Amino acid sequence: MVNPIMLILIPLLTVFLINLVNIKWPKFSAGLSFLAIALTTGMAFTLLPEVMQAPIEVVIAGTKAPIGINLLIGPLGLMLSLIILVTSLLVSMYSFSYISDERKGMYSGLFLLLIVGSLGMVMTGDIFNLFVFFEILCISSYILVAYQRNEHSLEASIKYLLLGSIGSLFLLISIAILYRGLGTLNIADIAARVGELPPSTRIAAAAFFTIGIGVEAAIFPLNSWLPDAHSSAPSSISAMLSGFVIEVALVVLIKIVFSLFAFAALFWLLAVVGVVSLLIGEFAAYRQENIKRMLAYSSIGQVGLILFALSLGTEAATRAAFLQIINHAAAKSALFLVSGYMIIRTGSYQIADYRGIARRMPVSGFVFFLAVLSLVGVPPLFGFFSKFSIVMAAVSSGSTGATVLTGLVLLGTVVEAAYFIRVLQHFYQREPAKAVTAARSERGAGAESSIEAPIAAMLPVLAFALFLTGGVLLLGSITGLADAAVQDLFARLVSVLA
Amino acid sequence: MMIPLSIHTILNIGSFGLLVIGLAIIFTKRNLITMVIGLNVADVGANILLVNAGFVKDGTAPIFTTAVGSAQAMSDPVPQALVLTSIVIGFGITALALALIVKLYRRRTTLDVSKIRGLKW
Amino acid sequence: MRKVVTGLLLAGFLFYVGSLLAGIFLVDAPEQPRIVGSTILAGAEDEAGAANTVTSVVVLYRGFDTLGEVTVLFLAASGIALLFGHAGKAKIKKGNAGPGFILRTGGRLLYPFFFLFGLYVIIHGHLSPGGGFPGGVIVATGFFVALLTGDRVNIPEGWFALCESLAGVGFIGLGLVGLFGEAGSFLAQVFPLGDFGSLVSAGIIPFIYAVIGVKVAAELSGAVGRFYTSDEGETL
Amino acid sequence: MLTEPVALMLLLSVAGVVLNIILYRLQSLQMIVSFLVFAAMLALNLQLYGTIGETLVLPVVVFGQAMSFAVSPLAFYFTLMITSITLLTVIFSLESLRGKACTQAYYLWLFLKTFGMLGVVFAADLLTFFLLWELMTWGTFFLMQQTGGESFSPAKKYVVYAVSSSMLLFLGIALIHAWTGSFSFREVAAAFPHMPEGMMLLVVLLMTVGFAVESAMFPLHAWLPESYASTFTSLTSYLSGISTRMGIYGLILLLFGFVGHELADRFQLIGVINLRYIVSIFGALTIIIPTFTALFQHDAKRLVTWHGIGQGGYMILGIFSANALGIAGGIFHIFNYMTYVTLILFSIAAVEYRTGTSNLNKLGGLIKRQPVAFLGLLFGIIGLAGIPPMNGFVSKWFIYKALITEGYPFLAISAIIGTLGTILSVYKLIHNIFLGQLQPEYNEIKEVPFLMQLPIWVLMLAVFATGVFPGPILSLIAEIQSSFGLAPVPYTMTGVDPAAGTLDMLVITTVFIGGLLLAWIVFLLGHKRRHVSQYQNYAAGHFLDESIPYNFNYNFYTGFEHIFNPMKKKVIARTEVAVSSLVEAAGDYLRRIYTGNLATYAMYIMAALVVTSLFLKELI
Repeated sequence: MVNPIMLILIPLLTVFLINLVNIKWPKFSAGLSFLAIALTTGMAFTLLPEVMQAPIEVVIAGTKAPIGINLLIGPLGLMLSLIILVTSLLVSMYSFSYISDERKGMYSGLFLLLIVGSLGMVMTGDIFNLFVFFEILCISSYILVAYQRNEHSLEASIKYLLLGSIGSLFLLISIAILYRGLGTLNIADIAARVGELPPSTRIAAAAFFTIGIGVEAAIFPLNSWLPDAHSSAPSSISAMLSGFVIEVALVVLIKIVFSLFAFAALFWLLAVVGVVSLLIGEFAAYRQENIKRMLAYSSIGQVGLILFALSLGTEAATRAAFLQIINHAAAKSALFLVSGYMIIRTGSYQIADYRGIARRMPVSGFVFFLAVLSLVGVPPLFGFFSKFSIVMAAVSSGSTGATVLTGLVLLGTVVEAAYFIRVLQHFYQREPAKAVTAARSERGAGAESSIEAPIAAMLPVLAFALFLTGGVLLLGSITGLADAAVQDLFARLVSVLA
Repeated sequence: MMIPLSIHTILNIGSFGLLVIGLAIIFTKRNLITMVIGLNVADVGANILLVNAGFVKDGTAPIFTTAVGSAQAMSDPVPQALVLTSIVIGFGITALALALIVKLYRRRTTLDVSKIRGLKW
Repeated sequence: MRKVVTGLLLAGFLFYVGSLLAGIFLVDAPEQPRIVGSTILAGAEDEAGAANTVTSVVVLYRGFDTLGEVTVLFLAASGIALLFGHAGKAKIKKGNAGPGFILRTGGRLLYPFFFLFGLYVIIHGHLSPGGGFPGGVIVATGFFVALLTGDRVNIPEGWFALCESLAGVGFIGLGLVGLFGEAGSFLAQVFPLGDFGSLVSAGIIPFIYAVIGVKVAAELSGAVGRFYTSDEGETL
Repeated sequence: MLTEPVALMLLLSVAGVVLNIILYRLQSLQMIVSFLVFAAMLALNLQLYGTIGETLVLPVVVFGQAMSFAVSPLAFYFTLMITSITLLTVIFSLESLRGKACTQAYYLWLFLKTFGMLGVVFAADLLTFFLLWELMTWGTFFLMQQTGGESFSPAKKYVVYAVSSSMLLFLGIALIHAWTGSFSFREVAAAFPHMPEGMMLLVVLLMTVGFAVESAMFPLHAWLPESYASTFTSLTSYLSGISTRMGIYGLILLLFGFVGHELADRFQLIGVINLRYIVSIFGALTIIIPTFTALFQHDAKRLVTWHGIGQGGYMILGIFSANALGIAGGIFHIFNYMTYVTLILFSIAAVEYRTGTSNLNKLGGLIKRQPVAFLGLLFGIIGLAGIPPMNGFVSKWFIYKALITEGYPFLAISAIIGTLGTILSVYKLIHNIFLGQLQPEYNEIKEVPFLMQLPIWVLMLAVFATGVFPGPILSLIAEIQSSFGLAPVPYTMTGVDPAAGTLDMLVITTVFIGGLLLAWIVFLLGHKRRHVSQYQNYAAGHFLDESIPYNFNYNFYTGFEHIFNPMKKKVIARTEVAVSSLVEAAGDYLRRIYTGNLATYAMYIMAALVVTSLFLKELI
């Protein structure tokens, strides 16, 4: 049997090894990190059958919770871990050719730390440990956002850093409140005894916690860093940040809200805020000329949708939200990765400069097309099923408020379709833009030749596209896992105060 | 409500005050470095709040020496360990923030946040 | 405008959040630590074996947090390295006025003491206040003083990286030993506890703390050094 | 199970999509394969008649609903139209699109769209229906932008309309499912009457508006003309002939399948003003306004697409008339419209194939150059204008009759006004293309190749035959009506039962042809005729020389246009602009939240904290 703690330790150990390797042979670091992620992914898959039977508890330092720290890997944690690992495996493959400057050794290490942070966050059973991994996640994303070291990325990074730090400050305060009140840090233990807290204290802890993690989870209005950070980071990192980092924070937030702060009012607040973020994200994306900024705003919208579904608090809606997380991870990662090479080839971020690009980058264009349709929710792509189940679940929860919010969600979808179709049509225009005609690939071929990204970068993108089209066939097993995750989450639901 | 005026409550009120002061600095100051200082002040407030959560009436430091018998109440060691972690994390963030600010200053030659608005909308 | 909004927000913060928190923070402190704290204190002698219970919490009970914590430090250090150019190309920036004679001599005189004191703090972490973090910082201060006095301590960049990597690997390695021990868990106490309160005691704790000390020292020295290097050769 | 015609048809259309992807670069192979597959589908479709009433449940379970298909009479009626029209389109395209640019994906999207439509028609549960509905609308979108360039912008407009309509349907379906707990048509229909009234009204409204967009009902029609007219002409006929009518299919399904007349009439405002009547008023507006807009089009394709909208109004009037004759007329009109509009557009495509333009100001006098196209257009416009003996007359007669017997004189009058406008505008069509002077540059053109003539001949036959003998189609329609529990139309082979009204197309046709013969005899007996060249003109007392081209096709009906111009308010176009700029403005204002100022962002966090704690504190 594999000890689940290895999922965290192997990448972490590899980080230190990469730091060692970097001294002499930085070019091996990318391969090393890829191997580590592949190994970890394999291990996570082998854990699957066991976790579906019963959650695994991993004791650390030989002391049982609540005295020491423990990891608790249930279906929910493992599902998120798999999303994290598979996405980052593909993205790290893409990075082989995409990140080619002399600092790529450091990039691989930071990339792994981003994964370590996310994995730790979803697996830990201790609230302070959660904070520590949250910080690892945040700090590695601050650095990776600044990776390109140009004016924009530095500005985005410092803004992200300061806002994120305010968030972690609030998180710390929430932990202090909980520890003062209950004298324990284990989440399950807190959940069992949370009733001992005076209501006002519990409210304060809930507010601080929600806002604290909410900054990283990009809940409106705490998401102001997101468009800057996601559009200024290297595209591979944008794919990770959009693909799973926000979602991980979101699910952890919901998990804690479910187990510690299950106030009906908080659920309603989050549902409304989710729809508001969705509308703001989609409407703002409608007006973007910069492709990565548009994708970033679209992420705000998608996260709003996921938040809305999660905070409906019904089993069907939560399952739908998990499906949407998977869809968004695949589709948005593919979009960011594809746009990465478009930016490299044309040297521009402006959508107007991509006119006719699909004729010179046919595979990229096609993947972009598929991913867009999946995000909008066109059958028979994966996105249709996730969006469909969200709406079904929201409406069948039976309240008028939820139905009205669903109507607004659908309005957002219309806007989303409008701006994505505009971009797609741009890609397929017959007369190419100047930047497209001038673009050359590494081999430097002529104006008519393909400027497609290298194969190593296209394979992962194609894998995402394949998932979006063929994922429907896996829908049964994915839904099975999502169902188990929902059960896992709902088992934590303590009480809903009126 | 009668507030018992012990060291514990004074520290709590003080930490809350530091928090407010730190946040006020972040909101009102426009200089990036000052904002980072504000963040540090608030961080100190949060740390005191955290370490104070392990306060025990008349407790000593949780270190077993020959001078202290086991009968003596000791304060909770866990928050002290937590606060160590929190301080180190705060240090890491501050160092990184300052490095970013240095780099940014070399490009923009300003530290005024209202002027660093290359990314908006 | 901004002042008004700030004032309102902070007033709201003080009023609402303060009133929410009053019920728990304005009451008197308890007589005894709560369940977790008391259990740890009670088991100090038999389980962890360190006289300084804070250390046993830091290294053992919450050793996983500490692993994350040194990772955060490592992250900050490598972030700074990433921002300030590439390893190997860095040069020390010469100030306009070099440090004076007194400063330089004083600095040279102090180095051994910095290192000695740092070492002391690190290896007594399980007995007295101190340990890997403060000790590492003290050692790093030695390097910092060297930078201030303009005395280049001729340690190549690679050495810092080597130290921090080996220390990181060592930390995880020591933790993994626990997997094969009796408890069968990461970071478990596997070594003999020794004589409670003496220098050779507390099993695995001093080893881990020593590794942490090395790591903190290497990372802080590296990070601080980066601020003093120029980055003229940087691209992008 | 997979040997059933339904399954085979669906499989074949999917196979067509796959084959076309495989053969993406080999256009001639694509053509042959597509032709064979569609021919096989038509053959299967004819077999389908024997399996009416059977259902097919695929072993694919989505959200607890196995995808199920059923062959109802209505489905058979629609699939017959779909497969035959697609086959004709493919035959026509074999020649007309040979070697043209931008046709690689033509057959691919054609198959996708056909798959979607067949699925929608066969679907026996709302989930399957919606899934394939979405597929169908996206297929339409891809077909619309086949020619690239200029067709992109109208296609984008269509997407916005179509996605909005899908979302309305989606919400409606979700509400139905939330209430009835089932997607299956049968169970939904059983549970529908027990819904709370407000919810039922909401569902009916949502779905009616959703289907109205797809069927281009006034005032939601604005996406149609440009987008249909800017693609290949053979696709214009396909889209105009059948694609738009899927909205009508939806309306039929909603009205008869779920709601039923009794329920529909429950939502009454004052007296007769009920839901049906309101929809009918929009149907009447759909007839009048687009028809008179068509009058002033100077592009043949655009003119016909505007009529496509207008003719939809007749179908709506018929279907919502709650009269056996009217409903039959409405449903029959779908078929008739499909035959003659395809015929008209194929004829226009034939002209365009040779002349390279469909601009009415530039054509003229082609009657001797392209006689087959002329005949096709003549048959088509007679049908479109609803003049005997073509099939358009029969269905329109049914509708007039029903409106009058049911006591809706205003609706009947508006239908007749619409017919008037139609006659005016189709005259423009045939005159400007085929009559008058031949433009010198078209002197050398020939009739189109046989493969393009074939569909025109077939459709001419269909338009005439179903006009004289509407019986076979009416028998199908009667079956449809019975399957919905409505009174079937009393039909005979050549018209309706004398009890229900007097219509015997055989008699009418005989009289009509007799009249023609008589006229011909008179013509033969008359004065000896002098043969005049097309260029020999007479204008205001002057004999114009043959060398002076006198093009009075140019800006036909200009005088008429002056009368109507002040009435054009362009309300819809302006509303569209307003909505799109509203969205833009909303986007612009909303994104200003992200000011770029760090201190403001920090304040948002603080404000969020204060609001959250305040909110939680006050609510708990």
